[in-house]
Amino acid sequence: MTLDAHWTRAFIERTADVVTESRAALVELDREIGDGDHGENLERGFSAVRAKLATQPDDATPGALLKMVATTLISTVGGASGPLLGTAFLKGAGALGDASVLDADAVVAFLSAARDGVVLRGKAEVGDKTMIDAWSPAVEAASEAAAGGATPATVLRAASDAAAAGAASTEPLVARKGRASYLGERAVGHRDPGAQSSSLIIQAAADTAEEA
Amino acid sequence: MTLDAHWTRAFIERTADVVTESRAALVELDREIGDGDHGENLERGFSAVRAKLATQPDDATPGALLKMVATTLISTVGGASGPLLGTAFLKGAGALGDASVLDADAVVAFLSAARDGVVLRGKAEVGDKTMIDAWSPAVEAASEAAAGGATPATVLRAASDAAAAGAASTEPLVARKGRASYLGERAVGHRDPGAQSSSLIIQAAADTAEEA
Amino acid sequence: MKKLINDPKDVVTEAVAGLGMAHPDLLTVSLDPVFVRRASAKGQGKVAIVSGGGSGHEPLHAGFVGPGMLDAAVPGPVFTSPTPDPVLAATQAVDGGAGVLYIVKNYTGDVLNFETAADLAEAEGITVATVVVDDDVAVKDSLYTAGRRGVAGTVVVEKTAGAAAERGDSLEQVAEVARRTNAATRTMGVALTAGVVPHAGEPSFTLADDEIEIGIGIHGEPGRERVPLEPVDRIVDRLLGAVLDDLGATAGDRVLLFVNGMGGTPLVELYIAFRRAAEVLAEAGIEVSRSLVGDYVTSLEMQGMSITVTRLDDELAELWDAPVETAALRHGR
Amino acid sequence: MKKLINDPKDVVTEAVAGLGMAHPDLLTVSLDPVFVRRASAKGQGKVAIVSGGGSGHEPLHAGFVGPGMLDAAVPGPVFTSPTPDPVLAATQAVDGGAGVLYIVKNYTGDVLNFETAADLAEAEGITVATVVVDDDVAVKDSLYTAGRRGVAGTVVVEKTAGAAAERGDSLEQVAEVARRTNAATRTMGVALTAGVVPHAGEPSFTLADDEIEIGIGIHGEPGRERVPLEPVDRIVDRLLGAVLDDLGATAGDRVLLFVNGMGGTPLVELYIAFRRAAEVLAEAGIEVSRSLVGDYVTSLEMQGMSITVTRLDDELAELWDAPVETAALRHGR
Ligand SMILES: Nc1ncnc2c1ncn2[C@@H]1O[C@H](COP(=O)(O)OP(=O)(O)O)[C@@H](O)[C@H]1O
Ligand SMILES: Nc1ncnc2c1ncn2[C@@H]1O[C@H](COP(=O)(O)OP(=O)(O)O)[C@@H](O)[C@H]1O
Ligand SMILES: [Mg+2]
Ligand SMILES: [Mg+2]
Ligand SMILES: [Mg+2]
Ligand SMILES: [Mg+2]
Repeated sequence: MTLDAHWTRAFIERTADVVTESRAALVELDREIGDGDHGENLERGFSAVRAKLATQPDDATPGALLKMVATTLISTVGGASGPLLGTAFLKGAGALGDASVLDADAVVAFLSAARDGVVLRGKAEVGDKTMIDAWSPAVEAASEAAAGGATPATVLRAASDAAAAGAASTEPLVARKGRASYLGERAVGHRDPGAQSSSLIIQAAADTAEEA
Repeated sequence: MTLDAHWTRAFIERTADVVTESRAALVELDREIGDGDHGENLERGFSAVRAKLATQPDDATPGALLKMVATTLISTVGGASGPLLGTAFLKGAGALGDASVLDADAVVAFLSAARDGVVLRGKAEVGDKTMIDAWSPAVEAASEAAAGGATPATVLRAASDAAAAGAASTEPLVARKGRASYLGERAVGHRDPGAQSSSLIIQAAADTAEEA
Repeated sequence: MKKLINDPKDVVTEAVAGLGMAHPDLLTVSLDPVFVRRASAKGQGKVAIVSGGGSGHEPLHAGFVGPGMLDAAVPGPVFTSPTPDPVLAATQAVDGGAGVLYIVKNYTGDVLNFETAADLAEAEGITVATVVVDDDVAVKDSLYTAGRRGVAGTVVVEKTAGAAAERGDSLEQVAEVARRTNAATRTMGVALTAGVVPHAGEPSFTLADDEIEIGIGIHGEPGRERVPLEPVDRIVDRLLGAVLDDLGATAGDRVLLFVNGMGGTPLVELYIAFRRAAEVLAEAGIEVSRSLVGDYVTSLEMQGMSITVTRLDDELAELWDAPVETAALRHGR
Repeated sequence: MKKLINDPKDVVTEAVAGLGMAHPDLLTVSLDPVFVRRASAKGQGKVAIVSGGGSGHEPLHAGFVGPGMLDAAVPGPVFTSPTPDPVLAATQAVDGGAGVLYIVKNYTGDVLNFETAADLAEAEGITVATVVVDDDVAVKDSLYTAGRRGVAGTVVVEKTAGAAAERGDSLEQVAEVARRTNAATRTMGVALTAGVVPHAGEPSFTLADDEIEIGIGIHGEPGRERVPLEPVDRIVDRLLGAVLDDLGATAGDRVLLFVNGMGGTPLVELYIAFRRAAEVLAEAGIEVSRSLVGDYVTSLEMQGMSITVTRLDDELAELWDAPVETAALRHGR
């Protein structure tokens, strides 16, 4: 599929579906090392996003649609993940400008700006056991794939695989940011819920891009 | 044993021992149809009685010793059973006057005055599922035995057996006085804790009288 | 049993000692015998009000000692009425020559022990009047029970009687205010879980995971029925329905609506219940002109609540509004 | 899960609606977006104070809205920071032209959302200052955590800052009082059981029957260690020891001692704990000159408590004593 506004809408809808399906699993991850609301928070946010999507003008660009996601998440999610994911989408959308179709470089620019936005707000580094552990490897894998001349869909798949591995890599870690940082050694053995949800979002982007 | 001051002291001590041994069982009975404190209440009272017994003058009469039990129970037990049992001992002691030895009629007078004291304060009738269901049959059995010429010890044994049967007879009843009255049908199948403890007290009197 | 206590035997004395340390400006405590009185000098010529009963219902009664409410409170052992001795000692400590009113919740033990204390006080030349509170509509008031129990409505009675005493009413007048408040007050409660009496170490009763007890008493005495857990709006409808029925409340009445927590239920739930109760009253044309929400008459860590409605006339409303300054209830300026 | 609620999704709005119905004289509530403000007209020229955070900690924060304390509170979903929108709406509703102080507990979500709200408010021409409360000594303040959490000490900060605003301090001065109070305040908590988040339906964590969590956070975040249940005197010694160490309190200091219930612990236990804490302070030559005991910063129905100590100077003591009239805290005449 061409990564145009049509793809953007499909990506947003699939993300909303995935978040709904994963609500309980994300709550459970957050219950183990946080406060048990992450799935609930994201579902609240993406339900609002789904509702707003229907009211977007037909000629909305990918950047405009993703900016709507950003502002909606910021106004509806709350918690730590609301401003962080919201900023990710806001900065990512900004990197797309008015483009009506995303090429491989645009995909990299989106992911990279999104990651930088999270770092700007949350000050976390790779290895702090946060959503950065999904976003950062995704950016690197995407850059590498794009540099190798991959299609936009392949770039997203590379990013998605790396994000999934990154989410898994949080399991053995001690957290140094967010609520899980209070657990010390006790966070070891549990996956970070924000890294997991970020990986699911990037995976939704890749899955949608591969559709006919 | 002659029912003199020596017997009275032994009876009081044995009662205190029995109450301590039965504390948990009485708490459990009261937990089922009351508020779970009856064993605790009586133990607090009879510990105080035990302590005071040691300080009674050597020449204290049975009546004086039992009056000490009465006032100590009134000042230390609390709850419903404190004033009720306290009044039982107070009126029972009053019926003994200055007697230094209790004959069969005195035993009947003690039990009868005690029972009347409980009725005076608590207004319960036989069948209301209260301690009256132990005291009343005890008084009747004692009167009958005394009328038949039994020894004081035999009179007490008759009273004790009747009190035990009376306590058991509360099991199928619905309560009409005290906390258990709030249970309605749900009190059925449970023994009244106050009837049980009154039966234990009368039994302690009989057991002591039968000792060498 | 998980509790923040030391030896179960010391629960009451240690808590009363802590109460005295926390509120030295308001309260003076006696530990032997156990009672709590106002820190201020006793009001010569003012009627004194003494209440008390088993512990485990905090802040009742000691949390209501202070200007505008009680003069003394006598906490017994957990769930056990105090004996007459500390009641008498408290009575002597606060009598200012104008007589003493006992406010007693209707339980056999409380009634009998306060009765004896009153006899002893009268023997010492102190005039005592007693008002028995019996606001719990869960219990049918009949020959076949010990009568209705005194529960959360006790706070309302202690408040209006306290205000009447403070404004200089005579013993007979203060008792009359207390009786009138009691007559205008009805309560019904619900339990989701049981409290654990420290010396018993086990829950006072057992409810299945999806079961609640409608009409619970504040010592865990059972109520009218056990029903499956349902939305709080339905529970409020049951409790308030019984309360309004029994009170005979009708459109145009002005009431105090009091949602009381049993100790283990979070405040957020009490406000959800209050919302529904206020809606039901509004629909019935009954005006909620005063309100109270919080844990005032508890049953250890029991989860649950009760709903109390007091029908107000101008005088009762004024007495409710009068200034009060106690550890657990403060208002008015 | 046994709770007095309807749909878990409606917990916050229904509770806020109930709060508004129970205290119409004190509070006005907005349900969309959700925030609570004083019923009285906004003070022109008075610094306004806004606080907020996830729900489930009642009476914090909405219970502290009223004369002498907060101008508005913004309750988020249970245990989840509110988004910037309701914070902005509350800010606009209470700004009286002298600027607005945000009092924010130190959690990533709260800090970020209030930060965004402040940006939006500044863009509308409203001057905002923010003070972050981080009194929880259970968390080592280091590069390797999100920093110390804001817990029960928040009440103290809201009270003194509220009094400073009421006496007419400038925004910078009110913020300075808040910062100074926070710097003088330390807290540590303990949990015996976990609360249950309504939409999660299961306890936030699990403790064995004989286990307690020392250093618990108010969302059930774990603390320093799990130890076997012990007498409350030992628990108080642990909590207070850590608090005094970190505060560097020494003989001759005057303090506010605040024993806070987590929601499911009966008041009687809090007073037992207060007693021990007061004794320990007395032995150390530290004067308990003010005190507070009760459920003020809770964690749903969690059983447990926290101990807070604030070192008082004359000004902080005076600000603590200043009149306050809110749903959950009232004093002064
Ligand atoms: N400083 C941070 N930087 C990046 N991500 C963070 C930071 N703090 C928290 N997070 C992410 O937020 C997730 C938690 O989100 P959520 O549960 O919705 O919010 P809250 O922690 O406020 O309850 C964590 O799993 C983590 O991935
Ligand atoms: N009106 C009454 N007359 C006689 N006995 C009564 C009456 N009310 C209660 N009792 C007795 O008191 C017992 C309960 O005593 P206890 O548990 O110590 O006091 P409380 O009910 O105050 O907790 C009951 O089992 C019953 O035998
Ligand atoms: Mg979370
Ligand atoms: Mg009992
Ligand atoms: Mg009792
Ligand atoms: Mg959260």
